[in-house]
Amino acid sequence: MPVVQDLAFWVLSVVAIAAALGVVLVKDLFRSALLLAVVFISVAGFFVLLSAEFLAVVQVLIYVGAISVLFIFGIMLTRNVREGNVPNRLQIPAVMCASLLLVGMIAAAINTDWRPIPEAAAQMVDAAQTQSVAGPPAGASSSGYAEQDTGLAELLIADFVLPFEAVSLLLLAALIGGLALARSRGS
Amino acid sequence: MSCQLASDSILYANGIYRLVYEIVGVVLPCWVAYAIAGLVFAFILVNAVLLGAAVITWGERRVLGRFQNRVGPNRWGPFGLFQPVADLVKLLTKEDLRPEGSDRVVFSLVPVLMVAPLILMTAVVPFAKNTALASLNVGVLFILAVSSITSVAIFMAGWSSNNRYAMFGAARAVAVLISYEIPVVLSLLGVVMVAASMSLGTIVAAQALPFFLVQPLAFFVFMAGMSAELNRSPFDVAEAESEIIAGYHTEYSGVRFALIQAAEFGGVGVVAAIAATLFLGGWSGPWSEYLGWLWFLIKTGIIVFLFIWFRATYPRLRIDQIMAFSWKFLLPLAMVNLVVVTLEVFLLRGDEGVLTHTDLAIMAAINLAVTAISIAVFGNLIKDRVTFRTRQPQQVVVPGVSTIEVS
Amino acid sequence: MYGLAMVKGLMVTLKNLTRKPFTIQYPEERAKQHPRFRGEEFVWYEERCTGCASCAKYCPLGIIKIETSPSGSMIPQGEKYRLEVFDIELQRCMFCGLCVEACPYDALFMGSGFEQGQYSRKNMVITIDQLRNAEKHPSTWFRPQLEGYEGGTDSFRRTPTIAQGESRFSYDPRGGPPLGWREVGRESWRWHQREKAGMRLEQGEAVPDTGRDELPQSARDSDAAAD
Amino acid sequence: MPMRPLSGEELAKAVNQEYPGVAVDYDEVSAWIRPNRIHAVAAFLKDSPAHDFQFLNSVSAVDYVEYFDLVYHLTSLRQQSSAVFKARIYGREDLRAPSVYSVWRGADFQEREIWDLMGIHFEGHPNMKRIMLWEGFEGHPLRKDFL
Amino acid sequence: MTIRTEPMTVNVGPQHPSTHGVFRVRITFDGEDIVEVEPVFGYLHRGTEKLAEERNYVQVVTLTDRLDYTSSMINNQAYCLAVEKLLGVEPPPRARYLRTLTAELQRIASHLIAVGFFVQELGAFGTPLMYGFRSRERILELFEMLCGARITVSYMRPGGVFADAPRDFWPALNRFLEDFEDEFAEMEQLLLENEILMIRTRGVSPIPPEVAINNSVSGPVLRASGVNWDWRKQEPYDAYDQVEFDVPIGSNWDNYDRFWVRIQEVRQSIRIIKQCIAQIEPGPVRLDLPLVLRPEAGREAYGRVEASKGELGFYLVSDGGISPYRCKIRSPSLINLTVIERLLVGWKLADMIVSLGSIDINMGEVDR
Amino acid sequence: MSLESMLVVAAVLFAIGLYGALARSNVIAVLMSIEIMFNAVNLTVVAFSRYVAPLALRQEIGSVLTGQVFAIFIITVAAAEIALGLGIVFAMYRHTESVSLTEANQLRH
Repeated sequence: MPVVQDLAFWVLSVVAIAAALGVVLVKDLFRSALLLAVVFISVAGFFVLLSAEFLAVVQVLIYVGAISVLFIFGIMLTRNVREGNVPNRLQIPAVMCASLLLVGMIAAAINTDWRPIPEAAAQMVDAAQTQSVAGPPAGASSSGYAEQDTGLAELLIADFVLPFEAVSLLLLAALIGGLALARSRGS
Repeated sequence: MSCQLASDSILYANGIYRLVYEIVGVVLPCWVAYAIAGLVFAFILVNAVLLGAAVITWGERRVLGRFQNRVGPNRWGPFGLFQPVADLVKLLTKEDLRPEGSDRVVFSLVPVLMVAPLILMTAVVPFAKNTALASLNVGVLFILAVSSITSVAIFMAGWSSNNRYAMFGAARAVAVLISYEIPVVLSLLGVVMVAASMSLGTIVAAQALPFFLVQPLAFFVFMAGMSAELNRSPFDVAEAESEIIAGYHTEYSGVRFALIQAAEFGGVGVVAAIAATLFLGGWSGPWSEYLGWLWFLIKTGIIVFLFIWFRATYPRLRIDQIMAFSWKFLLPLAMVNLVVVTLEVFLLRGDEGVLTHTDLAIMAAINLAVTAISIAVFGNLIKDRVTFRTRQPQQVVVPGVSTIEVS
Repeated sequence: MYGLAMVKGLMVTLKNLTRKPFTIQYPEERAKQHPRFRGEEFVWYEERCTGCASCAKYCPLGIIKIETSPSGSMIPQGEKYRLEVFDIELQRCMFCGLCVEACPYDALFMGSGFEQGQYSRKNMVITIDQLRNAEKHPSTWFRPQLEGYEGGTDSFRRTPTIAQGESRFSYDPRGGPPLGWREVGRESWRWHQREKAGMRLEQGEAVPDTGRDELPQSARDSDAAAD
Repeated sequence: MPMRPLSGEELAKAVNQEYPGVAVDYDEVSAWIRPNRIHAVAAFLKDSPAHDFQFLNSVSAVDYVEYFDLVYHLTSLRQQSSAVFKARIYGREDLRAPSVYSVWRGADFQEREIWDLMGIHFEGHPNMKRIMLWEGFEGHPLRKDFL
Repeated sequence: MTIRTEPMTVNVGPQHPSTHGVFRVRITFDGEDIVEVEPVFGYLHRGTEKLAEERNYVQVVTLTDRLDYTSSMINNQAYCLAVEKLLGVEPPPRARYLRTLTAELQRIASHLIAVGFFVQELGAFGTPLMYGFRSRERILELFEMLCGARITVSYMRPGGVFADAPRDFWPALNRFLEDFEDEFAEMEQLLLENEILMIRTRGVSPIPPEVAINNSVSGPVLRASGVNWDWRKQEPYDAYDQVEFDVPIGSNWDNYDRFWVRIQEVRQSIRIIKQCIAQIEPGPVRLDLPLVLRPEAGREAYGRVEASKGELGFYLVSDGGISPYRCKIRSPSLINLTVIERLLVGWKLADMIVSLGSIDINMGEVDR
Repeated sequence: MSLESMLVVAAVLFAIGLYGALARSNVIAVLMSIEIMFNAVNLTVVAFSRYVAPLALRQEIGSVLTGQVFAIFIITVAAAEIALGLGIVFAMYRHTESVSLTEANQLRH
């Protein structure tokens, strides 16, 4: 249903951009962390629109469930919320830098000929993306398209096994590093 | 003009939804029918959660009363069944208080944010054959993701209340939520692995033998983790009323309190429903075509009763002990379960990739032994950590008095 | 094994789940009330009262207000006084029963009720008229003559109810018709003998029992013997 | 084994042996000591092995209008004996006595209570504030001339 | 993660679910660790000592009921012993047995509440408390049978008790004892070895004996600190020299020991009650004293008992009038609180509540 | 809804994040802005994966999900980065009692 999807897209865009602006502009750091969670949720909505449901769920699980909470924890423990979100002296260069980049990116996005795949193929991609994540939904017969496809899990541990292991190593390093940092010097 | 749902839609499998959609679709345009059918189902879900919460408040108070040799609420209606109504009326007529210095917007948002994830979680639970709103193929993951929103809501409650007890409660609740997420996810991985699907409908169908027999360890970890996430005894530090009044919702009153309370008890119901689906076989049972909802309700009731029973019996752990329990006991158990189940699935699965009934029975036998052994082993491991080294008795001895001492 | 005691605990609570509740539902059911219960409505027998105001003096809170005037009657016995005011300010009463203990003529008794909540403080004063007109169900508190009553008139019901069927002879203040002033008091010749409950002047006059022996003579019987 | 109460005479003798002239009077159960030596006597009674009064039962003050009596009830757990010593403080205003807080911590709240209700200020007590009544309450209610 | 946070001060109480009445502690936390404690009393101060100076000796008995309302029998007993010392009289033997018996019943009731609330504060949702209340209810019923009131008993009088027990009392008491042993065994089974209770209380807030003695701590708290000191043994009053019982003492001095000592004392109380029932003889129960007592002028007496919370002493001074010239109440709850700083500082918020519960204060007695 | 519109939204989010990262002085605010930028990048990757790349990639490695794999890697890295970043913030706060970037001018304390 393209109408519904378009509507959803516009709503999500407005919410995401407004919330993102809120994150960087609101003075109360706690509120800006909450707005950050809103940004995350709307990005998850975008993922659903792009029929990447698995990614959407992961986005909510990790960003909203863990990262936002970590941020809020950090804000709470460092306790300088009300005065917290003050801008520094680089205000004008930052605005200029960001807007220049924005103009450039939008120009590139619009002027480039992306050669998107045809609409019929796009719908098949939708179905394939949906189904190759976790098998076909119960009760529905799987379309022939998805069966030839490699699922996300297989992709991760077959083709992308090296980056996968690298990321695991990174996580481990981060875990140890976090522990080392958070451990107080005395104990 | 009539509308047909595409057969690969996630809503297709839902019988009720399809029925409403097709009937409304006869007279109205398809997108209106789409919305109306959705609203009908949302109405059912919201009512299921809130009514379930009401029934559980009543049931908990009655059963807890009987555990304590009391009667429990029995004035309103037969067996006090209308007690939740009376409570609600009372709470609705209360003055709406907001503490001074609180963050107005955030404070008001919290009750909604507490209830919403529950209703979302219910959306993927099959009450009977083909009745889940959306048989999402990432159902289990969806439940975990949505339930994690609660931690943000709790933080918002604690922060915006401008009360130190609320802050304590929020910090504790979030710490518990984060630590118990991991063992719960790991225990669910085993389930997903055996069922070979993350969709709850498929998991129910895969339970030729209920999974609490196949993976008792996962069931144990899940129940323990979930009672921690729900702030149920013995892990109810977040709203330990003897320590921090009511934790993060200390400052809430009136209808906001009612909503938070509904979220708490509704949470018990929803988690019980999920546990019944994942581990007790959901709606499956004799004549499940027609009586599926009954089996489902009975199994949910059993889990709720278990929660109440634990609450009636156990004192509360301290926050650091709860963390230790999660990281040092539940996490290793969940990992043991994961490794064992992986090996079993790898070895027992036939060529067509399906586990037969016999396979499940073999797994059940092995896993029961593994459960007993690993609980004993890890229990003894943490026992040394948690029990206190007995000091040498050193007392002022007064002669001529017969005494008895702590063993 | 570690965790065994927790399972044991679960079993204990489960066992209790199957038991009958030990609480009772108050307005419909009532707890057993014992004859000595110090209830809130005082029972006063004007015929026995001399207006000496011992009760008022002995009240730790001073909530009893008594006004008397000479009545001109019973001059030979030393003029009986007429009671004009006998107010008991119930809102401050703590039901210690010391007024009853102080009364030398068995005229004042504790009552047996406990349900006299009022909406205004004014109503919390028991006036002399209320005392006169009230149904008289005196408590046996500090009135041993009411306790061991055996046989006698119908107003002394034999109640097998108290303490789950143990009491065979006690008078039940909550039941039966109200008691008249002749039924409740000791004989007038003993009034000044300062024999109070439990304060036997001579050993062996009555044998307090321990529950092991045969029931002793009742106070009533010993009174009769003394006559 | 029953308790052996120390008679006033014994106590007075013992105190006078250590600090001559400090015990000024005695009766059957108690001995009076000079109020300015309370702390020293308390420390002596607690620490000397012959007496060993480790346990302070209670500290009381009695208002006799012309003077106040401070009464200390002591118990020795090892010796199984008890003793009472008193100190007499004359006057009504600005009364002071040395605190035994540093000898027996158990005197903490009791001394504060005496200050609160009787108006005897204990010197050497680290937290000499009112305990039952609020700061700024007029007078000391347990005195005989209060109301 | 140990992250230093700013200390924050929290008023725990006077309206808090578990401060045992209107007790307020101003606590400074660092995270959840307690760094500073300041108890604040007086919310229930009724001036009992002053009131006692304006009542005659018998009327004061009613005041003592209201000190520690969970053990009013024992308060009665302490006061009556003090008055008897003042008068130099001895109650008749039957009265002494009745006093001992009722005091032990009251001790059971009080300890049941103490244990129940202690576990309640550990977070058990009311179940042990309710089991305690179930048995306590029976005891209160016995008291009602005995003296017409359940809490504010005013049963004892200087020179004895006000009246002998009614006939129904003895069989009812026997039945209670039979049932109670089972009920109490159930409670022990539920609590005594419970692992959660163990890890919550073992090793938490220990008070070494020398600290306990120096702080004048008494009662179960002192015994849990390893000092076998019980006034019932050391200075037997009433019928305690006639009965045999053991004194439970702790060896780890911690919260668990305080809880354990109470449980064991209930067992010993049952023993004492049984011996009392076996030994009690018929006889008078009250001395022939006038209603208004006038002790000699200038006499003083310090009467003490081992109350359920600790040493309860009444220091009475007479000026020859009808009311005590001075009535000082040495209340165990207040003085046991002296160790509060030692008990709480360095422990966590959750332990604080439990430790407060383990010393079992009663605000009626702390503030008087 | 098209690829371009999705890219524009992502670009706007990225620019906002960049502004935040440059203009804030509070470390936590900076980290939050960086998260917004990560999310914008994720959005772009998934959008390309949905609209442009799949057919070609499918011929090469047999799946249409490559873009999502990249997104997953980005999420993982972001999680690790936040854990470490906040660890550093706490360490810094512990030593200097401040979370202001302008005051964090020393590598060691």
